[in-house]
Amino acid sequence: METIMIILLALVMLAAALATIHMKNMISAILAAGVVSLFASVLYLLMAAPDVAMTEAAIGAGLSTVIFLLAFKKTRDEEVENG
Amino acid sequence: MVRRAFSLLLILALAGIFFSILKGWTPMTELSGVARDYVANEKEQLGAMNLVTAIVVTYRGLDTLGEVTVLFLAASGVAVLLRRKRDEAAATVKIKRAASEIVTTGASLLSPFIVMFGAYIFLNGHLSPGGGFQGGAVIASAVLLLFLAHPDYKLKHAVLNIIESFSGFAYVLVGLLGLFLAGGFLDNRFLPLGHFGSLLSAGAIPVIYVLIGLKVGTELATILENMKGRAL
Amino acid sequence: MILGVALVLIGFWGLISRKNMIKMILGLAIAETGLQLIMVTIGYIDGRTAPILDGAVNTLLAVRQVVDPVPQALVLTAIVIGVAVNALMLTFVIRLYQKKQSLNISDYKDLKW
Amino acid sequence: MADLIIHIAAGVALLGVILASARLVVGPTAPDRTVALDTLTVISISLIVMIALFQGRVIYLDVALVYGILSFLGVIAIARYLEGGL
Amino acid sequence: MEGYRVAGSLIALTGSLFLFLGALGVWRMPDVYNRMQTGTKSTTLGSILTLFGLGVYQPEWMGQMLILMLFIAVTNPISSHALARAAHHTGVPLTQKSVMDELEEDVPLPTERVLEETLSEGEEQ
Repeated sequence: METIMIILLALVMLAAALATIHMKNMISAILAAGVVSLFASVLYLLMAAPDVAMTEAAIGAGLSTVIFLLAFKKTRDEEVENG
Repeated sequence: MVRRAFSLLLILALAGIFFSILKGWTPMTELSGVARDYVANEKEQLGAMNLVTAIVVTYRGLDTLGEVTVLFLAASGVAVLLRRKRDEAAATVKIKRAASEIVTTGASLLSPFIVMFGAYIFLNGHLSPGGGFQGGAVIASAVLLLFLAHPDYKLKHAVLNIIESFSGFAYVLVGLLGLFLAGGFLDNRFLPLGHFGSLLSAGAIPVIYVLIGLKVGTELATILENMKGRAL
Repeated sequence: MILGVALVLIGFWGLISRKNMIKMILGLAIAETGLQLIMVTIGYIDGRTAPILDGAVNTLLAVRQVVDPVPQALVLTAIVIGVAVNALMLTFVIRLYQKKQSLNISDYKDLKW
Repeated sequence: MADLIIHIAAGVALLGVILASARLVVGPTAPDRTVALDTLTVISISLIVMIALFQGRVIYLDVALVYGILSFLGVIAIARYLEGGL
Repeated sequence: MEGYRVAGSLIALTGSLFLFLGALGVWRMPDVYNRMQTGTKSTTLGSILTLFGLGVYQPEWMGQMLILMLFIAVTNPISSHALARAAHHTGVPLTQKSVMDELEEDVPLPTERVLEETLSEGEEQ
């Protein structure tokens, strides 16, 4: 069961990573990066590393996504301001 | 076109290097020497249940000190680079759409719980998975939730600065205490080890981790606030 | 292990082949995740459990029951640093954008400005 | 018997992961993908609890707790960005 | 003892079936709002059932499971509500089959920029 889980999660992670690189829409790309980090966390747990999994969950799930979004939003705002 | 081919070539070369490394790799079946020593003697030496915590805080304490320094430098770099003059900031006030009532209510309901949970995580760092970094990130997430619900929310900078400076200073102070009263820098044995597995055990490890947690939490919150920009 | 390598490769490919700077940083973040995964995999030993000595692990037999805790401790700090460094890079991107109103890396060819 | 049923349950949840991530990759608009992300986080909380059960460690549940508390932050952030309030 | 275990695992199986159905709905439904419907309600029920079943299976874990269930029950509606509001605000179209749109006059006209950015895949480069 766990082997199947590892292989499947790995495939989903690879798909999400490729999607991150290929997507034209920036929000979707940021979202897909969030999914990569989410499954990385589950994989860490399967690799018997709960501390690392917890760090990845706390940082990858919320903070990192939001930091990227904020940076993207800032560049967008400037663009609107300056025509 | 040339650029694309070149980058593809570079990636292929990198893949080749990785493949040659991977070919000779066999999964470990035994712990390496250092790790075996840590695992076997940790209970008598430090008395923390979580081995990762023991390594992060004590055996590899200097790495953690450097890590906190890097974090501090990054936070101050963000603050310096995104600083704006006051008139410029006043000129760029934008109307932001207010969050709906459900989100604001939920945020004010949940954020105390999230802060409490973060405190639980770094207080139990030596017993269960978790510790200063995770707890700090969780606390920063509570701040983030408040930002999301109230776009104009302002942090109290004076309090944040005091907490950050105090925890950084106290962290180094605890390390020096370890140097003078026990075996070396960041040694946790100047406090009694206590009963293995209880909350007040493992010497100074909980103290150090609480300080790290406060510092990481305030720094991540500062980064978030600077990236958000001042709304008014 | 293979997954980690693949992630690193995808991340670097994104870093090199994209022109949008935020996309490049996303690629770097993915490469980071891949490297951390490789490090955790190096410490993993098949059939063993997490290095926390509670009721499920006999303290005396711990040497033969737990995985290697050292790489995990290193990865722990690496993740936190990674986020801080990403934030710093994004800040640079924002500043550059304020100068030139462009996210395209090819527009930044000056040696000095 | 009981163990077998729980393994089957984990397999069913994994099938759900496949479907939701397909929507994540295909989904025509950003809100679609966000819905898929939301579904994926909830499913992965269940997966984490099942992993904790398979490996017999109580401490893994703490990770699930962190997920349960924080997983909705990313979704709310994207939603607030989309409605122009971030 | 064995009876409890079988009962708990059966409850967990039901829950994961609901999870699977939720994901199936996310894949099959015609527009964002319907997807949100299955993606939130069904998975909330499914995960609560799964956690409850595993709590019955392993009675000493019940406390943590209850806390987890509470958090899922509180946070999931908030996020889906925020998401639905955002989707409607940015003007994601409803499917052709929908009968009514009660929020219709409620929506301020979305700015061109946000709409184009959300709906289009062609941007940058």
